[in-house]
Amino acid sequence: MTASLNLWLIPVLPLAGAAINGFLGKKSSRTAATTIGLVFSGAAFAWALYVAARFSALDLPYQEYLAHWFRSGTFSVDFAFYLDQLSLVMLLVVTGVGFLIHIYSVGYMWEEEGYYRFFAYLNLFMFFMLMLILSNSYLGMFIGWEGVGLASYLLIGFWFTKDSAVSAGKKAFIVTRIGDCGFLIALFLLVQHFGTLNFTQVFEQVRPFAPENAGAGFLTATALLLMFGACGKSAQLPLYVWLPDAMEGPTPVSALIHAATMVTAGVYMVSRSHMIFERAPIALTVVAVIGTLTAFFASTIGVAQMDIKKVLAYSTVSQLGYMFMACGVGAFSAGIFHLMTHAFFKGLLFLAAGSVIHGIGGEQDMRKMGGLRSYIPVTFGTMFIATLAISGIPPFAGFWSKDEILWKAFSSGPAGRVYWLIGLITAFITSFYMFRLIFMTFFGDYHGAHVDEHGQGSHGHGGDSHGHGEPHESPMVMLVPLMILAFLATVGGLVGIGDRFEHFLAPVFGSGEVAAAAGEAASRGTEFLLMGISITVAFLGLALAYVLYISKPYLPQKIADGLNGFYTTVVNKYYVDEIYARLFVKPLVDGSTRILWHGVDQKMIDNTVNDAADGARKVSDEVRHMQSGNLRSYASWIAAASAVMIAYMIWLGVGR
Amino acid sequence: MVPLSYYLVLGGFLFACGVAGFLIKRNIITIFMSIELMLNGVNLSFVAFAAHWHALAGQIFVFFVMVVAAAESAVGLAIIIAVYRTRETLNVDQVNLLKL
Amino acid sequence: MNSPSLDSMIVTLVTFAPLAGALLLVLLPRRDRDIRIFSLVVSLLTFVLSLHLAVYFHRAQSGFQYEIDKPWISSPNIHYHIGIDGISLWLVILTTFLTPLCVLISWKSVHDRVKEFFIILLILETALIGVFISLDLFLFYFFWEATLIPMALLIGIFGHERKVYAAVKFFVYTMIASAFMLAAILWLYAHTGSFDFVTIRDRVLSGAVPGFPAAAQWLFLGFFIAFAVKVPVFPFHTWLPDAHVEAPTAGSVLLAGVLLKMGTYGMLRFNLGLFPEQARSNAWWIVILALIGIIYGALVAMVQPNLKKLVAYSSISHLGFVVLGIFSFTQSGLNGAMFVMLAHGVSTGGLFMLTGILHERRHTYEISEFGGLAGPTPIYAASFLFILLASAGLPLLNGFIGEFLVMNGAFEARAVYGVLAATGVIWSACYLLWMYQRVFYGKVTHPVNNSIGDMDGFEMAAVWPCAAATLVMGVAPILWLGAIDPAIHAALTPFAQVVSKVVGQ
Amino acid sequence: MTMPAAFVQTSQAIPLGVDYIRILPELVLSAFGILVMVLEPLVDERNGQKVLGWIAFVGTLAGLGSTWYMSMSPGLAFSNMVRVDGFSVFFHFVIIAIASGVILSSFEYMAVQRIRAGEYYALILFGVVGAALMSSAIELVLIFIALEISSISSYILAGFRRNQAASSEASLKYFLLGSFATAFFLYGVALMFGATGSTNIDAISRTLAAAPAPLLVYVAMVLLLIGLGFKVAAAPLHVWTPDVYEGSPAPVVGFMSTAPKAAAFAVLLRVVFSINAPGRFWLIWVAAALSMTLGNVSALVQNNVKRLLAYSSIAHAGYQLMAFAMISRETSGDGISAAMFYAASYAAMNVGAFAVVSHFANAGERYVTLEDYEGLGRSSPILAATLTIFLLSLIGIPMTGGFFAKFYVFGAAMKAHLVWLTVIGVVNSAIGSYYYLRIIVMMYMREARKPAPVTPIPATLGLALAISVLATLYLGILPNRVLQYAQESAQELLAPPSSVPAPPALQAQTALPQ
Amino acid sequence: MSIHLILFLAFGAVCVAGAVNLLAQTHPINSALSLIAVMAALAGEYLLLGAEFVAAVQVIVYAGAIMVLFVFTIMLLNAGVEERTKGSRVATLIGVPGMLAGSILVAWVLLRHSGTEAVAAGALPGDPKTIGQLLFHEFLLPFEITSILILIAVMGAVVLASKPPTSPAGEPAGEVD
Repeated sequence: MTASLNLWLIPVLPLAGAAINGFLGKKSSRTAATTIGLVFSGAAFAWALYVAARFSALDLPYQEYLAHWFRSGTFSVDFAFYLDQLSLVMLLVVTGVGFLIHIYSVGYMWEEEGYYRFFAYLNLFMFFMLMLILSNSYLGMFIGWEGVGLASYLLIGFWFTKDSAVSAGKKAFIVTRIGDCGFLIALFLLVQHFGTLNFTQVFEQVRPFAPENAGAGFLTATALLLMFGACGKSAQLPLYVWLPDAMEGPTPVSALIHAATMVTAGVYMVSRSHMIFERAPIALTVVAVIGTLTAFFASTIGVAQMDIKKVLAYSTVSQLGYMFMACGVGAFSAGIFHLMTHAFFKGLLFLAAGSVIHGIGGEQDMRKMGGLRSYIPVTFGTMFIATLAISGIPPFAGFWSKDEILWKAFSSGPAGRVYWLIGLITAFITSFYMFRLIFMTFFGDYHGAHVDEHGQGSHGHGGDSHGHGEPHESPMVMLVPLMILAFLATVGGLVGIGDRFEHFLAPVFGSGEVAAAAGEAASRGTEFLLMGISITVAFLGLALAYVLYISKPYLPQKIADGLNGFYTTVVNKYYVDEIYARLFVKPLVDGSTRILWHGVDQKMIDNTVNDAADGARKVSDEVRHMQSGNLRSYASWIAAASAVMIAYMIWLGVGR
Repeated sequence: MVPLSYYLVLGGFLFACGVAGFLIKRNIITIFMSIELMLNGVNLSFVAFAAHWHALAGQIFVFFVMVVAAAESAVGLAIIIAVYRTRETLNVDQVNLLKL
Repeated sequence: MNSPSLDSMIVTLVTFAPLAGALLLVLLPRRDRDIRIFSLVVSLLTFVLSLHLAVYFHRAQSGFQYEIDKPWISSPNIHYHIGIDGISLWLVILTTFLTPLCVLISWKSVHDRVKEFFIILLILETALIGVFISLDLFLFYFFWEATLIPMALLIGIFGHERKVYAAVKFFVYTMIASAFMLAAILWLYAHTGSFDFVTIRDRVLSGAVPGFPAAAQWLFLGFFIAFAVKVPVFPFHTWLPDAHVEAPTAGSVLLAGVLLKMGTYGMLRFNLGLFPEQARSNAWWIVILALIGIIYGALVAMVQPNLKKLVAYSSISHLGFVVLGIFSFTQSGLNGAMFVMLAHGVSTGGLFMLTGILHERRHTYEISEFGGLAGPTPIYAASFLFILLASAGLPLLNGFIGEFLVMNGAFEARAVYGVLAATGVIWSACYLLWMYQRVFYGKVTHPVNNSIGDMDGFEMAAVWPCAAATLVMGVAPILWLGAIDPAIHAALTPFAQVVSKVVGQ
Repeated sequence: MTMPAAFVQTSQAIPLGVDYIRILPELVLSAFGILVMVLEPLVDERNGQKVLGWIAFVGTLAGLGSTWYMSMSPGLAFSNMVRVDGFSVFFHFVIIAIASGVILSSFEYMAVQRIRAGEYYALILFGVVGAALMSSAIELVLIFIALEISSISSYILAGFRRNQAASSEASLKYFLLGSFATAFFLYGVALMFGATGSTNIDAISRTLAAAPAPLLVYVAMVLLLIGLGFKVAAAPLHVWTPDVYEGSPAPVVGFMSTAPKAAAFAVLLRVVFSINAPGRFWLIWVAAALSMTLGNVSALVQNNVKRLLAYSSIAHAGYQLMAFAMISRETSGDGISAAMFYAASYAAMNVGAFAVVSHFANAGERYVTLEDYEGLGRSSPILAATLTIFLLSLIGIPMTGGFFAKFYVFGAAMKAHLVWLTVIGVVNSAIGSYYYLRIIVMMYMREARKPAPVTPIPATLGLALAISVLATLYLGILPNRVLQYAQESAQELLAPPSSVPAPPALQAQTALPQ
Repeated sequence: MSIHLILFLAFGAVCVAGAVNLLAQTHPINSALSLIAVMAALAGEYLLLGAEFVAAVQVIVYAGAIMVLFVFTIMLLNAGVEERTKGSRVATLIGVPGMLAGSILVAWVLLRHSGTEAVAAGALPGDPKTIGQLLFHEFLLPFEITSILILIAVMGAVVLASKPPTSPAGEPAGEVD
């Protein structure tokens, strides 16, 4: 093994930042807090770059043992790190985008009180996210897994006086925890069979397994459970509900956690476990189906949303669906590729949206926007690039990765064709609602109120409201990250040209590409054909959006009225939240209160106990009436007792 | 020649009468008398057994019983007087302040 | 290796130091401040002494260490037989660790009958330690009963509104339960002629006890009932919420932190140690009770309007994990159970201190009375969140390791156990976060809450050691497990034999 | 006709010096009793009380000393009427110690209640003579007389607060029922005499060991058990206890709930174990179970502390009776020693408890309800603490004599395979804890609504309390020596009787023609 | 039918009659008188059993001294006819039946025990001399101890029967506490 890289520094640096800001931040000035936050996250990024620089010289996978964590019998877990192409990509994305968003936050959060807290949380998130990426065992991953959940809980609920925000944070934590439950069980299965959770060891032992084509075996079970966990983190059906609500958090948080990094943890985990999934075809199919459905489903909701961040949130969900689809068809590298590009453009979209919101004083409803492009050109430009990227218009990043996925799906056998079709439709819808967003926000004329009534928390966006009328461009510290990301969103996809990215990851997914390789055989012609189709679809979406929101602005209302029932359903996100509330939450709370607590606990058990006590007292009150106080009664008791005793004794004596 | 059992049964009968008296008489003094009756019953059995075993000890016991009875009666009657002082009654059914 | 003389003395020293302190305290004049300082010193001293145990403990070996076996009463043949192994070691230290904190947390909150309070507290500490170190069944029962009165007094004298009800309920409930254990102990004595745990165990396991097979089931139940009520296992738990709600903070801390562990410790030591076969044959329903406890406790906790009740029910849920782990008969499960005991002791102890702090300020535990506290009292809120996360089983904090091991062990024993237990992860998140939201987040609903002060020095000094402990235990559990693992392994050996027997038949 | 059998027997038995040594405590105590009586008219009403008290106390100390001296020369005395062995010495110690404790705790009471001290102390001393003699007598008639001595003196003591209707009523009930029960006992003696031709316990046991017991013996035995069961307040013969304890003066209750009871238990032990009483098992089993349950259950709702303690003493009689259910010879040893130890520790805690009660009750015993005890923990911490210790001992909490006594009794019972009886016992002791706890609750956990005046504790009472506390703790923490002594003397008791002349029955046959 | 038996039956009849009468009479004085009759008759029975001395003492001490004491007390408290109050249901429902059953059983046992074995009149000379011998040798201890008993009795009588002192401060006499 080559000289140590001290990988442990990468997660620990942000942790240190978090600690310092957390403990001392309250006293210290904003500048100090800023410096701490930026320096430590930046240092992590720098170290990640250094690692990347030395990467080629390493023999992979590179592992680094730090310390024992715990041991029980033969089963033991260490603090140790694991670096290969996959984790390198993640590492760079996370630290890079993370660092940018740190910078952006300086501007965005400057006037919040609890500013230091925000940076502490962000750094804490970085720590856990990096643990998740770099750990060499499932349990180490689980540390980060849970930790990012915590960080997102704290950050969503950053404006803790705002009930909606707090509830959203709680919801996010709990819903993801439901997924974690599955994850845990998967881990138990692994421990039971392999006695370890260390990646290398597990995969070593998995390798000999034959794919469980016939029926579901233990690998299928494990894979499905892992996927359930991933569904929680990566907001897939049926556990996606928390992500839209999570938009209650400050926009940088939405950008970092709920677009770029954390939500992709599920994808990372699935691809990390490709060794298992590849041997569990059924599980793979499930992944693909869920991914596809989520992609489509979420996009349809996105169409009808009016809150700018909600639109982005649903688009995130649907993009994550794409990544799952990719994993599902065994095109893990494609999934990761999209993960990366998505990190760029979706991060950018959120930051830009944040800049918009920031610019008009906390307004998020697109109906109150419009015509902003003249006020905030930079924001508009960057956001437009991102939109092009996400809609899959070449040569922007999104195009390459999404197209890769669609192609892989198409070429992965008959079922794949279906995925491809749905994916295509989704692409269409995506480009439609994204341009809808652009048009509603930046074109037309400004519907927002100029007076300074906004802010004051009257519009949800709790803290950052400034008493000024005109929409205004954000400060440089916010725009620079936008530009950088815009650049990445533009060129980021080029690394995928000619499958360079895929080959880079090949050592990890190696055999994973079998299915794809088969596709490779199918002529390049089809690939280009499909490429053409998807581009057309993207432009169709653009066109439709243009028609509806620029040329004939009255149409949408008509259409909405036309299919009113359905429309309202969509606007209300198919009432999924309501259904969940009705199905799970309410019964649980009421049941626990009425049946368990009042019914069982108090009425049944405790009353039994107390009744026993009262019963004893009653009996006592009866018994002591034997003491009537009358002498002759007492004598009678004695006489009767003696009679009985005598009789017994005589019976005994005679019997003998 | 009188069978031993006759004496014993007579003694037993007296004892039983004593018990019965204790149970059914209301007047404290009478109740006390019934106790004496019981003791007499016992005495008779003692003497009878003494004759039966030719053991003079049996008769000695009777003396002791008598002494005890005497002492008891002295104390007992004193107690009865004390009770009468505080309660102005000799009816045992009305001497039931202490109960439950 | 240090001098054997000290080695043989040290456990006794640790055990009776607090008692000695209490006796001295009786003589001290009623100057509250001196009394507080004195008892703090005594408890800290005890803690330091107890650290000696941990430091010089031979982790690798499984048997009892620092053992003393002196005849106490010749007939019945009772010995002063004490000693500790990897299981009891940490429970002793947990006790000595929590007591100083109890002194600190009571520094300001107890102002009436201060002398009595600290006397009782110290006596209680001795009794608690005694329970864990006794290797003689008589001695064990002796200390076991000895814990009752001080705790009952703590609740009854220094408690809140319905203190008497709670105290009497607690006392009579546990007293009746332990009566059965006494009967069982006596049976063992009558048939083995000894109260010595090791002797009895060897006799029993070698099948040298006449009439044992017939009675074993009853004996097992006799012990189990006593422990189950103490733990408390599901249907016997209703005394716990009452006791906690009425108890003073220090009382709750020791009650949840240590007293409940007496039950689980007993199961581990005696129900498994003496009756492996019965333990096996009864495991199925005990495990079911444990699982009910986990889920039921969590669900009921979720809907509690009373902060302290909520924590109390959460204890029921956590202790359910312990019982589950114990009766999974797997290395992982038992290690986990032990670790949960310790973790729960620290974290729940901390939570009770924190609720106590709130009660100091507002004299109520009603959640509805609070809200938005994170604003006025940030430090308090942060500390609360930290310990709460530990209790919610967040990795790198102490709650996680134990629960993970327990669930893993349960899963090993039977998958469905593990699966059901794993749902506990969700529940704990539900009730804890919801509670935290209602208490600390949102706007301040009751103006009076704006003016309540943040934690003061004593309170920090009491709570932060707990927080630190949760972190250390979560990051370096190996320090604890290193000693626990061999002991558990030894405790499980008879089960291997049982299996082989079963196979043999 | 030839020389009657009587002479054959009397030929030996001229009492020697050693005979008197073997009843030395009784002699000493009676001497002091008489001394007190004689001095009573000479001293004046007020502070004379104390003098007499001190004399009586010294008398008990002398009694203890002489007991020790007596223990030097064990053996039979007065032609097999008295046996001095470890057993009787043990009970002498217990009983006389009780007396000294009670006397110490009575000083103040005498003054407060305006009771004429002379008779009081004299009666206590005489009562002790009777009780002590009961424990060493092995001749049923002598036992009967001793029993009467102790009983009659306690009848009188019960009625000592004469201007109190309750007191004289208690006295009357105790007296009438007592004599009633004694009559049964006496009848039992008579029948036993008739069945075996002797009233000497050793002789009887020999005869019964020799031949299968005739039916008459069964009846005799049950009558004896009834008489003694009454004295020890064993259900269902316990009915007198609550009323008498409630009505009698508190210190007297402290006395008669311990000393005569201990003596009666001593006799019961001799009767049950020396005469290996036939067919006793189920009688005692049921009596024990019944006493425990009735006592505990009916105590649950009592509000008068004296009455509550009365019920508790019934319950404790039940626990103690468990020790009598042993039948096999090897377990009997444990049974006896358990019962002995129990008597000792029960004496320690009960005397103490009643000392506190009698002090707190104040003039005319006005404060005896639970409500009066509210907030005692504040108004008089020492009193409350001591009472708490005694109550804990009565509950059976570790480090107290009560705990170990119970533990030992249950252990013995379990050893004799009385599993169910033991279970009943342990459950009972758990339930019983409730009502003792109520007092503790009142003292510490309630604030006084109408505070009862607490007079400062006089030195003598303090001494008495200190002694009983120490005794309670000693028996709880270092019971070893007492236990060993009890066990040894138990073995003595079980040892087959030696050096006893053939029962007159046999001689009579030989001595007489026809 | 020997003379002994006739005498026995005669005295026995008196005893039984007296005992029954004791129960039947409602005025204590009558009960007392019938008790005296019983005792006198018993003295006769003792004579039949050859216990002359016992018989004598029975008449002197028992029928004489003790009963006089009774009568005296009755007069002192001029106890009237007792009214049959219904104080105790237990007595009639449990006590009396129990008593009857018990006594019948015992009687049966007594008969079964000694059957028809007869005792010779004067089989055992209970003359004062022998009795005195026995009393002062074998039964010396009980004999002496009884003195204590009597002492107690005297003292008790004095304490209880004498007029009580004025009740202590603030204590209403006769109050139940």
